[in-house]
Amino acid sequence: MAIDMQLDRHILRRTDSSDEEIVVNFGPQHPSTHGVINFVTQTNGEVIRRSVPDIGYLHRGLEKIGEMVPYPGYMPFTDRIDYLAAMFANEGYALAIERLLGVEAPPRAKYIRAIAGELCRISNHFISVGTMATDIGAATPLTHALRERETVNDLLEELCGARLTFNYHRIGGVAFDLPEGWATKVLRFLDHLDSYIQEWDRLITFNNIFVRRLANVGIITREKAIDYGLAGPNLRGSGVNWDIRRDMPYGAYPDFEFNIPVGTGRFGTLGDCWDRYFVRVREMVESSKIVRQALAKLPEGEIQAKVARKLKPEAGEAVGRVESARGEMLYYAVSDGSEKAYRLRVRTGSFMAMGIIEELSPGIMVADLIAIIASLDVVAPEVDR
Amino acid sequence: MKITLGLDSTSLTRRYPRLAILVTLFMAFGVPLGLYVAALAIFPLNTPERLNAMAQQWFGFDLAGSPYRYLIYTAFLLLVAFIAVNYTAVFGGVSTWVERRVAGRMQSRIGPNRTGAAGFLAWVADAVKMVLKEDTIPATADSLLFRGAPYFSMVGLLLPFVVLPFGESTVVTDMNVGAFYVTAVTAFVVVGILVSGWASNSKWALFGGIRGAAQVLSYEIPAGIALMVPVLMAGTLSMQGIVRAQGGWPWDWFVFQNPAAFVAFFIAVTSSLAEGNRTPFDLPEAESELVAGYHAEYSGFRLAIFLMVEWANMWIMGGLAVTMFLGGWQVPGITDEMYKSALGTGLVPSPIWFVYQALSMLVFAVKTWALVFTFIWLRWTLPRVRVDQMMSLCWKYLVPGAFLCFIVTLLWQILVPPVGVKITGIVLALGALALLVKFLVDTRRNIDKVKGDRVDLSNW
Amino acid sequence: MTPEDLCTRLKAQFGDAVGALSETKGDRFVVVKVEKIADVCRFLKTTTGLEFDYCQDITAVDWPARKVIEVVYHVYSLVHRHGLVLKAETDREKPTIATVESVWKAATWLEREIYDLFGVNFEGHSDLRRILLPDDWVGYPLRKDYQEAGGWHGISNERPDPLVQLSKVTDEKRKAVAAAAAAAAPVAVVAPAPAVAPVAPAPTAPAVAPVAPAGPAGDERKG
Amino acid sequence: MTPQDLHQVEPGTGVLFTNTSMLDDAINLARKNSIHYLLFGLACCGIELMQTGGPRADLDRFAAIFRASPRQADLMIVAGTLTYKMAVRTKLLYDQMAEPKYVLSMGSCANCGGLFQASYSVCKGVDKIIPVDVYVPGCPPRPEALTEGLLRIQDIMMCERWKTKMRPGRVDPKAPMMISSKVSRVGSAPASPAPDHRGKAWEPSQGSHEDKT
Repeated sequence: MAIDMQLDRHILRRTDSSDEEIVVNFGPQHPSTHGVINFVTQTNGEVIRRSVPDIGYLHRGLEKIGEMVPYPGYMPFTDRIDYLAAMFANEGYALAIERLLGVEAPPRAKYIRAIAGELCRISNHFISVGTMATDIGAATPLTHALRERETVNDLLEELCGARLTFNYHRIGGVAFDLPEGWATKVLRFLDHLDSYIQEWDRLITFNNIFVRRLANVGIITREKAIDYGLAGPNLRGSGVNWDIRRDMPYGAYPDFEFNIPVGTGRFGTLGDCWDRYFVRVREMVESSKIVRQALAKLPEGEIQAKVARKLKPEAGEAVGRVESARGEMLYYAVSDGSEKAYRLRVRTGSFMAMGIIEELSPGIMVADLIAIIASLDVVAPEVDR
Repeated sequence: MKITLGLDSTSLTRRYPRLAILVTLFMAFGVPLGLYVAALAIFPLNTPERLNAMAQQWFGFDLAGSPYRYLIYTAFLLLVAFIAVNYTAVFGGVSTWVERRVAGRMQSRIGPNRTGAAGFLAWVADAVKMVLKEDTIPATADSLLFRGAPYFSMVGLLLPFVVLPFGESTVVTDMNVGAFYVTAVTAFVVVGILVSGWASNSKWALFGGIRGAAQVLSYEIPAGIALMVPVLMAGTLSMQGIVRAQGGWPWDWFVFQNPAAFVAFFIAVTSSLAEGNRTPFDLPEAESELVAGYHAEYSGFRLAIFLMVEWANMWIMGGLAVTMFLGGWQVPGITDEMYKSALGTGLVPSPIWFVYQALSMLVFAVKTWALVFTFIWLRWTLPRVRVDQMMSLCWKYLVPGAFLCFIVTLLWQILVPPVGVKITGIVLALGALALLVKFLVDTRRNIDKVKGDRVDLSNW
Repeated sequence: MTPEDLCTRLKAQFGDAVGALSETKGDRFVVVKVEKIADVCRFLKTTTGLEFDYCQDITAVDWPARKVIEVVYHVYSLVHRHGLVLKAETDREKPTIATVESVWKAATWLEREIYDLFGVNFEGHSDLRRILLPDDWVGYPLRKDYQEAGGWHGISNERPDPLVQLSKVTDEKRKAVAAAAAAAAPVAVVAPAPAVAPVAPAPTAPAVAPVAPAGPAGDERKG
Repeated sequence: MTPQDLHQVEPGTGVLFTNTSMLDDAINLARKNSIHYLLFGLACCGIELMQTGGPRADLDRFAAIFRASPRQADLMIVAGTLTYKMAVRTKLLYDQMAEPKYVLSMGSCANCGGLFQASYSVCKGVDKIIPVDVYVPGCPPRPEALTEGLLRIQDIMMCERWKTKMRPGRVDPKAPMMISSKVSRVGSAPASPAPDHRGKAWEPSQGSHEDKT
């Protein structure tokens, strides 16, 4: 079993290499490459000459599987596309197939989708900001984030029976209705959350070392962010006020009032790592707002639209967009009239975010590369699929 | 399929319920206490005159005249070294357990609680396992240097124990250049780090080794200058002399006796954090950047040595700060005259003298443990600084600050009369106390700010 | 602008290189001649009033029946908040299309992925190599006629199906039980089973019965 | 002596009181109480691995902490889907670990390819690359299940022989040791409402491990 170690070739082929420079493989097994991603990095001492991401270590052929299984059977696989924010992956797929079928989820289902999605966003952002702190070197915030996340996991598990891979959405609705007394538990947690975010800020967000490590590091200008197709918090961290939930409304989001946090360059330049980090912290507060409103005016009624047992959409194609925790998640489904998708394409935010790292890498230090990776909040299966 | 072997630890404790408790208590208190008692018994006797006298009086043997006397002196020195080494190892292990429990509490986890009572034996298990683990040497490594590197660090850890005073007279030897000697020999640790980083022939290890060399060598300078401040105030380089120049009560400590010393204390502690590779200066082994830093390629016994050095260094860091700034072993209310009178003229000192000694050792240990706890606390709270920030902090702020403290202390010693020193001591001590109280109150208030049911999983 | 306006605008610029807006269900798209796609994209990006600055997605669809590979562009304008879906059909035998890397940087990785999974060759791409699969991978997986190589670098891709094994085990158990029952049957008709247990004619049969499941029971773990 | 015989040995008889056995048990107790596991999260299971090291199911209670360097790790927890591209690296990591080393395959993907058996790029089980000691089912397994798997690893460690370097606890990769069905039920994430853990002690699936803070 020959181990192919021609990784250096890719990077050295395109750079001038001198004797002082060494090529280091960040990963695939490295504490702070989130998941198995390899960064072939050419460094001159502590200063990075360039760093080329080498992905695909978790390429599971999910798009091919989408052509093998019938439409409803693909829902569990969408969980694995983004296991940290599986609700959005479910919802995006459901939306795409619903547009293909021409059905629409009943209002109660839409509200439940919003509630579950925003809770999932909270749990995802806890992991995101927690690992960010860990990569910067503070060990404690991650465990506190995990502690809070356990509560969200309990709530979501009570809702759909799984802690991580929910498989909760159905084409044309959701699987289960809210359990008894679930809403009060959620509200109790949200009360705790809103005050806990302040403690989180005291603990790490405004920590002097933390801010100095992140401010003015990995600056992504507005134009560059758009040009590279960044999405979600990475895009908003660069000052682009763009959120699918508001600008391409879907589900129940038109009924809610919420702000869209945008990077301001508060401690450094607009679009640096701290902006992206802080956007995520603020988004947790906004998500809790949305969940409160949704629980307040949750309509009665069905949670599942009438769809055939065997789904056979007529030939055509449709796009389902959701604002996932990592930005716009785009499902592109092509149907040929059979009960399996002819082609299923998933466009994820992490994949686009990985594309910009090589652009950001020259001239930064090794520790900054870690900060940039963490601030872009890439997740391996979303990159590789 | 459940494997039922009789000597599973759980079944052991089930059959002999008190066994784990007893073993734990023995390891937790018996071993350190035994070491302390041994030190208390051996250290004061360990002078040629006393040995000669004892040999003369008890055995009627003229040791001073015998040709083998140096062998005997050396044997006693080896005995002392044995005690010191064992104390180092035990402290290193116990501090790892303390660190894991404290970290667990801070992270609302539990920390080890299966291995012995309250998981205290975890460090023993770690030691045994690592000693018996395969000792891998990478094929491309420089074998000789790779094997030798841990021992440089070991030497750098052990040499300061020669002059570190554990108590009024429990010190191996009271060099008249003690402070200078300590700053000199602690640099041995970085030799081990650099050699291991280079010899591993691994890029991560190389990063770690170079970082460690740059960091430790840079921070030697502010640390050394800051340690000169108490030397100026005491007028001697001997550690015991510096401790004797201070008093038992806080306002008699050097740290409070002039503002410059107050600043110098923090400079010294910060620098020693950097020299000990503790967060926020743990760049040589930055887990999230360099996989394990300079000891990334080490396994088994050599890794155990590195880890022991890392944790036992906290005792050196804390003990040095305590000796230089926080009054060392000085017990409030016990003066040098009392020590001398209790010592008496007899061959074996009176029991009360031993009580005084034990008290002084206790005071020193308590102060040092307090500082060690602070180091642990910082490690699990603060993020890590970047390399350039670490360097700029050293050269732009700490070095000039240390020089400033040095000069201010000179002027202070010349200009300020003793009464002014006394007043300053009281004022600064009270100020420090007020700061501490304010900190605790704010902490309490911040904790209460979090509404809702905070899930504290540490007590599950 | 609506897709219709955009389509007419493109037609006015490029003539018959731009097809009509599709009438299919779901999202409607515009088919562009493959050699014109780069120009169309640059036009969409640079023309004031259009400013398609945001390349949301580039992907491909394989149509063996029509012997083409469609390259699909989802582009959007954050300035004017309008989007468009472009398609360009390349020959399936030797698919080749001009890169739009110079228009949107986002296209760099998206086109690499298409090259990796479909084998579409993007002319003028700065760094066209496999991105997800190993460099020495054979074939383009997302093509409809892709055949698995069966393992890679000596790692076989077969694995016994645990369900099949389990069913085998249960069958053997059932057989063993049936055998035991058959052995005990002639006695059982005479009298209730427990009473005649000592009188049972075939001592081997009960001895076999408990043993038979024991072996498979061991295998059961292997599944 | 086959592993099975050794497992049936009762306390106080046979091999336990040969001249080296007490020493063996002391060594094994030390090993099982200081398991440093390799930080090796591949996919979804990696998140549950994080959660298991986190506050609720705290692996540090068993004095098991993570190490980022394979040289310093005793246990490799293969958590997640193993692709062919990653398989060669996994083999390399396993070879870098120092003996005695153990492998815990976490989740269906690592056990057998799981949900992605049909995929063209997924290695059907990590035991095609390296020998596996304990398989933890589930997709992903709950922290309780992973904890149970760690306890099974400890059991394997408890029946080792220092003198002969014999590893009777390890069954050969062809016939891997499965953890008990009770745990596999826990592992496969039942669709039941989550118990309200607040205030109550979390009970692992074995009664003999109550928390002592």
